[in-house]
Amino acid sequence: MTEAASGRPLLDASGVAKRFGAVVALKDASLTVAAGEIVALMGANGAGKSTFVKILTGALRPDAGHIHLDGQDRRFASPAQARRSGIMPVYQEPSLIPDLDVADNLRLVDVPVEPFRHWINELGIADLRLDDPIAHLPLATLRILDLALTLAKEPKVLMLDEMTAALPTDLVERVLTVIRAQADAGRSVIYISHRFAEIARVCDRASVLRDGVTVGDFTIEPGIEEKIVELMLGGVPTRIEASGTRARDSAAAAATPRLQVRGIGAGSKLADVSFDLHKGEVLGVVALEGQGQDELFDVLAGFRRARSGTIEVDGKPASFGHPADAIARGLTLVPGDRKDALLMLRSVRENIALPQLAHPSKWGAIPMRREAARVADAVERLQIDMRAQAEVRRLSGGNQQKVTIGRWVAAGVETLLLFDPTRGIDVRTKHQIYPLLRELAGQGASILFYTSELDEVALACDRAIVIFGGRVVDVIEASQASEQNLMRAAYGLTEVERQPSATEAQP
Amino acid sequence: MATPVETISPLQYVTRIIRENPVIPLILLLCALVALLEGLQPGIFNERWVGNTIRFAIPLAMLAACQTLTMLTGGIDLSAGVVATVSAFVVATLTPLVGGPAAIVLALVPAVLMGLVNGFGVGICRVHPLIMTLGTGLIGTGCLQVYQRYVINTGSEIPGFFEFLGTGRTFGMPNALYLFVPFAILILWGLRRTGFGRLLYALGANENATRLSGVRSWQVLMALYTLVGLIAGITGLLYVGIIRAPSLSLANSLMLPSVAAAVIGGTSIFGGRGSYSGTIVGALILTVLGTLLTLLQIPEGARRLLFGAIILAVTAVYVRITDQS
Amino acid sequence: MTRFLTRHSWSLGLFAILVILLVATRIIQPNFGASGLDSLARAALPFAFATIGMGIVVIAGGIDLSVASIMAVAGVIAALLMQQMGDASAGLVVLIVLLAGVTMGAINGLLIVLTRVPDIVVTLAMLFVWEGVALLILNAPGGTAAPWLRALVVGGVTIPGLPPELTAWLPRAFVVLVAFTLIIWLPLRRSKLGLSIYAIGSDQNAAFRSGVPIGLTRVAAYAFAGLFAALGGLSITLSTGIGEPIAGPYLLASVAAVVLGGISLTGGRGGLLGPIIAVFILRTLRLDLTLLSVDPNVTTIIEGIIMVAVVMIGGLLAMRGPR
Amino acid sequence: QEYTIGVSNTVQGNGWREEMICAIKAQALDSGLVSSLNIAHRNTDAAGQLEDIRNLIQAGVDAIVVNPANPEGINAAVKEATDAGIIVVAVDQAVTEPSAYVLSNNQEEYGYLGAKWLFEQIGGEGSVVYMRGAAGASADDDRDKGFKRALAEFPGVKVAQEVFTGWQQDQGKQQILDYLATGIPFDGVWTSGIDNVIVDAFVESDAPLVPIVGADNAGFVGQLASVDGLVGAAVTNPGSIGGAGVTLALQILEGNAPADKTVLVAPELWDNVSDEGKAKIAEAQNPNLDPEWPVSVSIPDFTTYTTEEIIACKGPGE
Ligand SMILES: Nc1ncnc2c1ncn2[C@@H]1O[C@H](COP(=O)(O)OP(=O)(O)OP(=O)(O)O)[C@@H](O)[C@H]1O
Ligand SMILES: Nc1ncnc2c1ncn2[C@@H]1O[C@H](COP(=O)(O)OP(=O)(O)OP(=O)(O)O)[C@@H](O)[C@H]1O
Ligand SMILES: [Mg+2]
Ligand SMILES: [Mg+2]
Repeated sequence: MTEAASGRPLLDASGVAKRFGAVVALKDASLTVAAGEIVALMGANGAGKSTFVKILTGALRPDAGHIHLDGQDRRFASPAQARRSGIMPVYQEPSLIPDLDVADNLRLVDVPVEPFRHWINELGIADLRLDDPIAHLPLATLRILDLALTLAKEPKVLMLDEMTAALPTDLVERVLTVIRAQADAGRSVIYISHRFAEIARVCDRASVLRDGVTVGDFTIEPGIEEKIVELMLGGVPTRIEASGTRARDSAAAAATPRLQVRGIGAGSKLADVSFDLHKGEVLGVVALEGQGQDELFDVLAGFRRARSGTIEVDGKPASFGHPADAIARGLTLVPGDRKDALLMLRSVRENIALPQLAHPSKWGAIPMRREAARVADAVERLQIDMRAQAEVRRLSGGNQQKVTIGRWVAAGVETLLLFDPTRGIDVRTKHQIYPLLRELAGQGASILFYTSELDEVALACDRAIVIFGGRVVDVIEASQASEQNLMRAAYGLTEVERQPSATEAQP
Repeated sequence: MATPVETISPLQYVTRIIRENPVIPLILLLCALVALLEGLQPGIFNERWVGNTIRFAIPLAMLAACQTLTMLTGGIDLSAGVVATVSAFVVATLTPLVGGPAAIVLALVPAVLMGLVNGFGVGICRVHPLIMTLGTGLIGTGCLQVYQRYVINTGSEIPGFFEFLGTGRTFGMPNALYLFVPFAILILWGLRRTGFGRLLYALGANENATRLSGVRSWQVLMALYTLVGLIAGITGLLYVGIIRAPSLSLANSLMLPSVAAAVIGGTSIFGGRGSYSGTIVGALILTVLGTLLTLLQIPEGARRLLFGAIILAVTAVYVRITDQS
Repeated sequence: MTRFLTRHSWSLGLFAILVILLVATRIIQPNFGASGLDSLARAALPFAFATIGMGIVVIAGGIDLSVASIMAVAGVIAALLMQQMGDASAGLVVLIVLLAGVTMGAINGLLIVLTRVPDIVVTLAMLFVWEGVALLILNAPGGTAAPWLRALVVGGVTIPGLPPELTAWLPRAFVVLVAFTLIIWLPLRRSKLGLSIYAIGSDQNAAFRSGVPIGLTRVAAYAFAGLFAALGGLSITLSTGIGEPIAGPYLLASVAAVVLGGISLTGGRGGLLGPIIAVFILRTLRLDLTLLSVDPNVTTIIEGIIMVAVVMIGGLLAMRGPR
Repeated sequence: QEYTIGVSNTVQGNGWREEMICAIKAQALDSGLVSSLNIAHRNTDAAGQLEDIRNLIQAGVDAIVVNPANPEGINAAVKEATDAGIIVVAVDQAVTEPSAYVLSNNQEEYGYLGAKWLFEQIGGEGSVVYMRGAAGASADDDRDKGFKRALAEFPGVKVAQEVFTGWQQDQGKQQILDYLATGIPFDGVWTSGIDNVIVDAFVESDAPLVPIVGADNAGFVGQLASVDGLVGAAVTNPGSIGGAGVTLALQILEGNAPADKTVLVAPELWDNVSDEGKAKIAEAQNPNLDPEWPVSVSIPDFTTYTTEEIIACKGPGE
């Protein structure tokens, strides 16, 4: 263990244990953080990070363990109590009240408006109105509001649980800058993320959790990543490499595309998007937050109707009034939020078999054997951890994600629409998912793959379209898909280059 | 990636068994209530009493099936009592006019119709089931009132088949079991082993996810509420066979107990969780509890107070041991 | 301005319906005037209080199936105490009754929090319990109500110094309703407790993480519901002059008015203005149907159809609006 | 001269009340003096009835026939009505407001008469099951007073079991079956009008019949004549009192107000033991009538409609 630079720890937790029913989430977790320090809490999916944060902030009661704050033994009965002691979290899920507007949310937690405004500006949300109802704001904005709210209360210890997972790159930058400044001002930060780049940039130390046990504590220095990953995963090789083979042949490209999208517009954000998705292709979609990608996926999946444009599937025009219509034409969606896709109270089997029962003709007796075989096959292919299979909510995040994909694998996938499927998933699971996508594509499936992590384009895609301002501004081949290129395009810079006259016309 | 607990104490073992078979504690409770009753009224636990208890628990359990099925999707059917009453009244007043079989068919028409309307409101107009079924219940009552004016002088007669089911006995057990046993098996099997049953759970667990999987929820809800209307109608026919006195409010008093039976039986009012076996035991518990309180020599106020308190206590204990929260 | 309009569009729509109904009443019965408004307001009083109580718990994400029973308990306590303690201490009786209402509501809330059984189940059980309590207090209608209290909700408002023609059309019962609602609800709504009530109804998890004391807030919401139910029960006793141990038809009516008034049954959304207007709409509707001497059985059907139709149309409108 | 008459009733959905409404309609039609009826007929409490009466006042009716939810709760509105010059006739139950006319079934006497017959029938010795109506209802309370009065006269009689049927057929049947199953012997049953299901319960469970007191509902009166070994008595409680109320209201409107504001209709008792009772029962048979309807569809001296007219249930203008 390395002792923190500034001496005595501000927060010191040790021997924390927590069990949910038969599953042990935490066995022996410990963590120290000193004033002015940023500590990364790392661990694979299901290692117990969120549970740990919840215990530290009083949202869950530990079964065992000690928490010392400023040298005093403390046990918080509620987040409210923890807050009063200066321990303030930004949880993995937004904590704002959806039906109240921003101002009421501030009053609810006694946050003064001025500092809040200051942080909102600092974090780069410009056009926020205090009478906007929370339910109408996009997820990324909510995450920022959560953070600003917390910062405005001047926390002693700030805990961020995967708060950058749903943020576009530009906002991540600002968040990192802000929390570094916080630490420099003498506050402590506990930072959870699956992204090494972020951790390397701002964290001083990293504490690694595996299967509910704290297995190591390192000072962040160049080259430490390898070691952390090894500890985190318990010895699985994880060099980040392009996986799988590109199976796209030029003949397929020439044939009728599986999906031909022309001039699709919807809502206020999606203006005019056109692209072709071929058989056997993984097409990446890259965009900053709120460029219309949500609407695009919703339209393709039949969740909302397009305002304009046409969709052709296998050369035949298609129009979807309901997800069932899209599924009938082979278009299936894995949404960004697992909670939208899973029956948390039901078993893995029921979740995977669900699409098979959708049509009224399938409402009769279930062919139990055939179903079991199908499900077993999907579980096998995705290596889903079946120990907590009776209720999906007891699975860890990564395994839940696999179940949402497994559902369509079991159903026989044709066109898969993946909306940020690796959000908040650990490296090992990610590296199980990429080859799977390649494999599915190799078997003739077409995959549209939106990702907020730019390095994934090179890892899993054949090509990527870049959407900015509701339009496709660039198409980049995988070989050219360096993060820099993608980033430039995502900020709409390439478009500007292509249309110099348009920019000149502006003052 | 967390480790399951390896060593299990006997207590934990018992807890786990109970958790996985939540009907067991209910059955134990039922036995305890019967024992208490026998203690208070020695000799009451005889064939005749058991038969009667089952006979009165059956319509309650059938009406509670309506609640269980709808509650699985996060709904409720407050019109079930009215539907049953309508069917019962219609069949009793039409039998003298058109004969038993035709009357049975005609009596089920309004039941299915009200179910369809409920399904339309809940499934297509997305009205909250509580308010939708409340409204159709009102409309149904009004229509029944209008209808009854035209059949004042027809007298009343119960179709022989339902009189046989309602009042007859075979080996001491009520003939209503001839209807109920197949019915219960069908529901139990249907919920576990049919696509429709699974979809009910799915809708209650997460409607959005169900939609995403290609399910058109309005289809499921329309079918569900229509089915439930039919079940309530059949319950009405059986009930009028048991009571043999059609009245304009015959089954209305079963309404709240039917919700209570489903809830005591462990069906979550928020959907996605529950089973019909629990509901059946719940109906039996309520029936025995009713007898117990009737035979206690206490003021009526105290009786109702106890009834409410016991329902609450049972549900609270049940929620604890099955860890639903 | 447009924001205000969209936010309150449902209430405004309801208000328009109410105005249309009142105009229709005037057309059907040209003599309809101050006394008509007065009887309308008096009839609406218990319904409105029940609806407000129900509205608060529904906003908090719950439901209270025991409102009508609590009203019965409050009514019989009031009638019995006023009989025993005499007219002079009627003011004290009112306080006792309100306190009893708060206590009953708080017991409901506490049981929900402590047993972790869903609201609808707990209050269903408590429906029987409070009904039993009412019967234990008074096993048949009886008791009295102090005449001076009864006079408080009868007739039009008279303000010293103003000519009576100016204020006489305004029913006192209506003023009482508005006064109690404003005195209790307005400060509550703006307070942190009020926000917390909305918060736990909107998203309980988020509220918990934001540091809202969930249990306490829920108990408070039910206690307020109990308070308004007690006001409802009291107003029944004042209008009838006796206490009735059997609960009136206020449960279903209040649920209906709450939903018609634009409070979402899933909690967190809506205000109390809409539901109160909805109560008046339902009362005026009954008046009009009586004035038109519509067949009473058809009246039931019409009331049911209107209730279902309005909510259905609301549902369809909501679907056509933003997703 | 044609009048409009308002009606207010607070229980919907039981045969007795439906008969009352039909009697009102039939009598109004038959009298030829009523141009329209304005009926408020729903399930509600006294407060709701206040609303209904005030609505009827707004509608400008000439007279109101009301079946009060309870004797005191609606006095305020009754006073307002009579102050406005409207004739108010309370039927079935009295109201204590002195400006109203009362044409009422005597509920206390109803309870007393049946109980006394029953206690005499069992020889003044033994135990009876006492099946009351709805807890907290004032009619039930009045009947209870009568029952208790009779009980006091027969010190040898005990109440084996007191239950509230809530005036619900299914409740009553289940309760008596439960009690039969206990095997505790008893000698008679007094019911508050939930009667034919009680006889059914005895017959279905092959229990030896005991004397049963019920009301003059068509179903029970039929059983009194047809069920082997049944000894019982029906106490009349005519729903047609509503029709009588219309007649009284019209008499007053026409200027023929009775000297006394209160007219009590005394209940009769028809047993199937005495010859006189048997004759009444035989005469009252009407197997076609809804079994929940009282067979006494008319009240001599008050109602003028025929049985066909009340069954047609049509009022003026329908
Ligand atoms: N309510 C619960 N009941 C049973 N088991 C649970 C429950 N919540 C979590 N677990 C289990 O505890 C373990 C730790 O879960 P936790 O969500 O804390 O992990 P995590 O580190 O946040 O992982 P991820 O990165 O996937 O979010 C997992 O194996 C999970 O299955
Ligand atoms: N108050 C609570 N009581 C019981 N269990 C809780 C409570 N709050 C959260 N949990 C459980 O803790 C677990 C961890 O939640 P979390 O949101 O971190 O999971 P996740 O979805 O796996 O996260 P990720 O986004 O990292 O994949 C969940 O399984 C959840 O059921
Ligand atoms: Mg996590
Ligand atoms: Mg997690």
